[in-house]
Amino acid sequence: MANLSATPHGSAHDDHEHHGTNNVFGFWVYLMTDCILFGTLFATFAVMRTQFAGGPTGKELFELNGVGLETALLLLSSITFGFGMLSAFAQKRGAMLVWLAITFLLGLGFLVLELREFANLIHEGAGPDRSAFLSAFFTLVATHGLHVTCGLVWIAIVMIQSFTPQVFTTRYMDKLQCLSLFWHFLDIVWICVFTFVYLLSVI
Amino acid sequence: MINRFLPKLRRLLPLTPALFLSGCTLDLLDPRGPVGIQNRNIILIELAVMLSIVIPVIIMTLYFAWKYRETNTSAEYLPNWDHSTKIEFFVWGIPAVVIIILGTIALWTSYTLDPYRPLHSAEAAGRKPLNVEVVALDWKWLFIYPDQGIATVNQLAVPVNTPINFRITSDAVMTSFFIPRLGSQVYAMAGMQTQLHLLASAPGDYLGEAAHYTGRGFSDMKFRTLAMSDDDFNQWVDKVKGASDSLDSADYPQVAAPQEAAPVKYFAHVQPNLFDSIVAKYNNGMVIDKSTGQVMHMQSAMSDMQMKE
Amino acid sequence: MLGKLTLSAIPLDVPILVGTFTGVVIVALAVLGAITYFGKWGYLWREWLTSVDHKRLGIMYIVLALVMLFRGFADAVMMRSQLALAYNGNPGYLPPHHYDQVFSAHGTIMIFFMAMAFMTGLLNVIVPLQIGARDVAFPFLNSLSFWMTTISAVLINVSLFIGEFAQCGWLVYPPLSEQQFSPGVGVDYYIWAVQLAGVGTLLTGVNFFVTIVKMRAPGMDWMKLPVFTWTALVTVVLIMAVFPVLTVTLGELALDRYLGMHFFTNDGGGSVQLYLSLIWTWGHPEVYILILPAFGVFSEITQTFSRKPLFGYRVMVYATLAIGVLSFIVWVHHFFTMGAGPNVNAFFGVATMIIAVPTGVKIFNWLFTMYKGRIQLNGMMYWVIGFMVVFSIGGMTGVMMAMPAADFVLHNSLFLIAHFHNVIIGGVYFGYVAGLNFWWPKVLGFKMNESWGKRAFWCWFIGFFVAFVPLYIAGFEGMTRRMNHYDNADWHVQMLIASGGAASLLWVLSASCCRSMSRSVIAILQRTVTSRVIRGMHVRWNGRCHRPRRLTTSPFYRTFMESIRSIPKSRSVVVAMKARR
Amino acid sequence: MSQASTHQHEGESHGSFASYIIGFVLAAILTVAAFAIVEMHLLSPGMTFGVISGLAVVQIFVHLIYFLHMNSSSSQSWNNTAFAFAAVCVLIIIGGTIFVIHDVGMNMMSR
Repeated sequence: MANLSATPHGSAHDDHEHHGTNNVFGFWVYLMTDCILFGTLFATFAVMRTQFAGGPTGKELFELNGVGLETALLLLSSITFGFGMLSAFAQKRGAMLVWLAITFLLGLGFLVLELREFANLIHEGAGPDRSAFLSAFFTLVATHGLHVTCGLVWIAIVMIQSFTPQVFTTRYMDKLQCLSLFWHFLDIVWICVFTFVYLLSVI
Repeated sequence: MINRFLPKLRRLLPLTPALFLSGCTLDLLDPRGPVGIQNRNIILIELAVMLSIVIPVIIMTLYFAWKYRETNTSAEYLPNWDHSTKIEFFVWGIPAVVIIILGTIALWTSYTLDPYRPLHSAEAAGRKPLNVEVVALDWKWLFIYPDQGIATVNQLAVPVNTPINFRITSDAVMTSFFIPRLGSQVYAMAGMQTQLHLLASAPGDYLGEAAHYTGRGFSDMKFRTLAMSDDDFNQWVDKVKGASDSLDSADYPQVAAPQEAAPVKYFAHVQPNLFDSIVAKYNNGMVIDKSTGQVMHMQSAMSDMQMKE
Repeated sequence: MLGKLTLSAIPLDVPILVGTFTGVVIVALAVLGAITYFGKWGYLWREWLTSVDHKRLGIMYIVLALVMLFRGFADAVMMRSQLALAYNGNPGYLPPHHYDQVFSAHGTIMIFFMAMAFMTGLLNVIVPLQIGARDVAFPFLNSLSFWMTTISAVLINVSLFIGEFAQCGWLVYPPLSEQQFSPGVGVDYYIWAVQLAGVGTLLTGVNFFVTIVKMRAPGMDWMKLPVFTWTALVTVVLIMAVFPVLTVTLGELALDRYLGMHFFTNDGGGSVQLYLSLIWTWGHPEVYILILPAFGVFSEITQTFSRKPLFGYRVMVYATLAIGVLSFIVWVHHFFTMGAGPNVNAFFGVATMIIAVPTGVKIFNWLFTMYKGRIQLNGMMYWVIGFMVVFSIGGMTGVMMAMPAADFVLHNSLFLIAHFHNVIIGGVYFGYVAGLNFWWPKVLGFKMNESWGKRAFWCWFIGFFVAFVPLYIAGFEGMTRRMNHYDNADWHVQMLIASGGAASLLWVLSASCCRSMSRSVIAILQRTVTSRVIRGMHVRWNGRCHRPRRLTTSPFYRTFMESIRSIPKSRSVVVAMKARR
Repeated sequence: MSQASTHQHEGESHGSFASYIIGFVLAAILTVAAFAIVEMHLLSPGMTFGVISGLAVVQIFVHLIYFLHMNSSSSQSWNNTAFAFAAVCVLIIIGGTIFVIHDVGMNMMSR
């Protein structure tokens, strides 16, 4: 998204138009619309959460241990990303790369766990086409997973770009800040996912 | 000439919007049942209240535009005047008062005219309600009379002055069950049971429609509503009972198959609980009983029907 | 799942479509030939198609909107003529398969590609100029939004010639739009087109929100913001709030169709009600997204040509905000008859009625802006006055339908159709056309033809009543919408009047439209308009407005220094306005 | 260019090592608490729902403050406004949808 919003006019007269801040603010506003998108998915799930159509219920399907592990990975990745940001602000490229790499691996681990969970469910015959409940579950969780995937790609791009002369320019830092917002935002969405999807289903 | 038309015009005065089309029947403004009459009254009250504010606004618009036109230099011109607390007060106050009046009516009538609400006054008059189960199909209507044990396609007969309790579902797409001259409509949806309570106060042959678009055969998805006296109704029931066809879960898939402009059809006998089976089909074989609120299993009937499909 | 189209999907057996296709090809060849002949390809590519300038994008949006208006209008004329013919056994000339596509396409095109595109075009041209910004916050994103909208529009029009369009109405209600009942490609075309356009609009919303919040010229406080920009702000906020809902809803429908999920299916626990609820959570604010900028245009025009400041500017702003907030909690009035209980219906019914209060306040404010003014009764004021008359009636019927007990008989009838055309033509369309007229000199450097403008107004004004009052009456006669044929003599009378009126008067409009377009083209050619020439010409309406920069034309790529220079002037205007009060 | 970045972001807080650690610890406690309550069946279902929802809301704010560095400074006011707006929208959408669909479901005696 940061790539899209970069203005082709360059930053010749940024002083008055605050392009730098606008990028971060614009991305924040975009995230808010994303937040509403997730809200709608949660609304769908809330309506569908008892529509099992004779199929398996959440209580039968969900394993909280796996979910707990996913949560731990994502939460850890949040602070490792935060440390990466601190290194970036201190303009320490090496430290930043290390933290970003750790974040990337944690995110990847999360994704692998999630895909494994999906594969197991589908294998057990509890795929998204089994019941409305499972449709809503898969769509909501997979949308979050898709966002995480985008985040991983973005982290990779930022890491590669750090080897170019662009590193630590205003635009680069803007991009990093947007990514930071994005990554932490995903964590917030995950709080709602594990609370209202997993925990609530097994009560 | 004028004399000949005047009485006619006067009679149609309540129908102001249609004044210039005095030849037509406005079904909604000329209802044949207490529900429709209440619908109509609400519409007319609303129209009157709203016109009392809309007409002055339109007149003021045209008058101001004319009075303060550029060429009329004798009119007062206040180039900087853009605020007046007094006017602001009325500007908020008048719409607010109108909306308070109409909002109160809306609140009240949402409850009194709730389609789920039985017509107690008619029942109190000693008329036992008639139960009719309605199934919207592609593209026809199936009416089941559970108490009489009969069913029809695309024809609904009801005795006058008897409250009719409809239970409505669909075994195809979503649509809306609507008899304009009797009043309110309500949606028909697969797996759902909606309810509607109507009453015909005069005998007649009224149009019944699918008010919500259903696809290819939509325009012909309509039925006649025959409101008749008790005797006529009993005769009609006997006539249906004399028909050669009957309807059970084995025949049902044929009846439910998509068909455009379906002709009227009578079924002398209908399998009990067919309606519940149709609802249960989409609810994992379960249906909630209307009177007790308990969940009933319709497993066997359902599996029968699904096999046939 | 993508392999549904084969060669047989091209409807060679439908003469109407083959004729249309031939016509489109001829026009396209003529346009392409003309571009080649005049050697404008490079110019077109560099200066327009790849442009990120908000004024150029705005113009392209409006051109797209006008082309789509033509398409949607052709659909409308086909529907009216079909209904005039298809009476008492006569099948008319459009079989249901074709007719159902026509009305679905009409609604989709008019809302997403006519009204939305027109609105975004006006926002693009005007908002940055009104707030003294050089461009929008993210110009490239702006261009991306435009091309997403355009590609969607092309997609919908391609469906005319390859495959088919949805036959489920403009909001493709399930379960009719599910795989089970609509296995064809029509609904897929709809989903892809609307999804793309929706995301484009969402990005536009983010873009303009940031622009208005962060890029106002120094000194332009919120209460000095021009009214049009205020309405634009509320509109983009609503866009951001509800377009994600549209994305999710259509996405879920797509998942149902492609992956066999059960969101809105009959079986598997799906819930049609959820689709209705979600789509209208988007759909109702959507109509306010369309109407609010039109309200802004009316405010600007009324104050300019009444030669008075807008009456109750603050109140106008608060009313706009109130409409924005309230529009978010009224969506159930689109399905009172779904079978919800009286609690739900009463709540949403009353909430709907309350919206009429701020809307009524706005009408009164325009009224008192004219009061004791010196009104220049030109074409634009005609649109305003016509709007106030038509919209009052539309508002009245709207309040009537907001009452659940009345909606139980009016819902899904032609009364409903008449009502929303009443507000959309009388409000949205009148507003946008008036706005185009008003800002035309700003864009192109010369005024539109006045007498043709008035003629166009009278055609639309009278044509509207002739075409839609019969529909109100047909609604009272119990005629439902989307019928293909019927056998009721009373309805036939209304259908004849409506189609006669619509066809004759609205076609006069197209003539006048063509006429004024051709005049514009002539004018452009005569003046050999280049940006330098435009820059030299300054057209002013004699207005007193809340606008920092007056209506001078604005050159493309206005340099940054010029923007700076205009700011002190703009501030002095505002200060002078305050002093005079 | 390095000056540019410091100049650009002055007035916005980036947090510190300590603030991230505090945030992490708080978030971890809240998460573990939620899981524990559910896994150990400490409360009745209704109570559990209320408590874990409360924990989730608290944790969201922990994340916002310690990870996203939301604060009440004037430079952030628009970010906060946007967030509040989105939150209200989400509440209306979820609340409204549940209200309508639940009512309809009850009324239609379905499922």
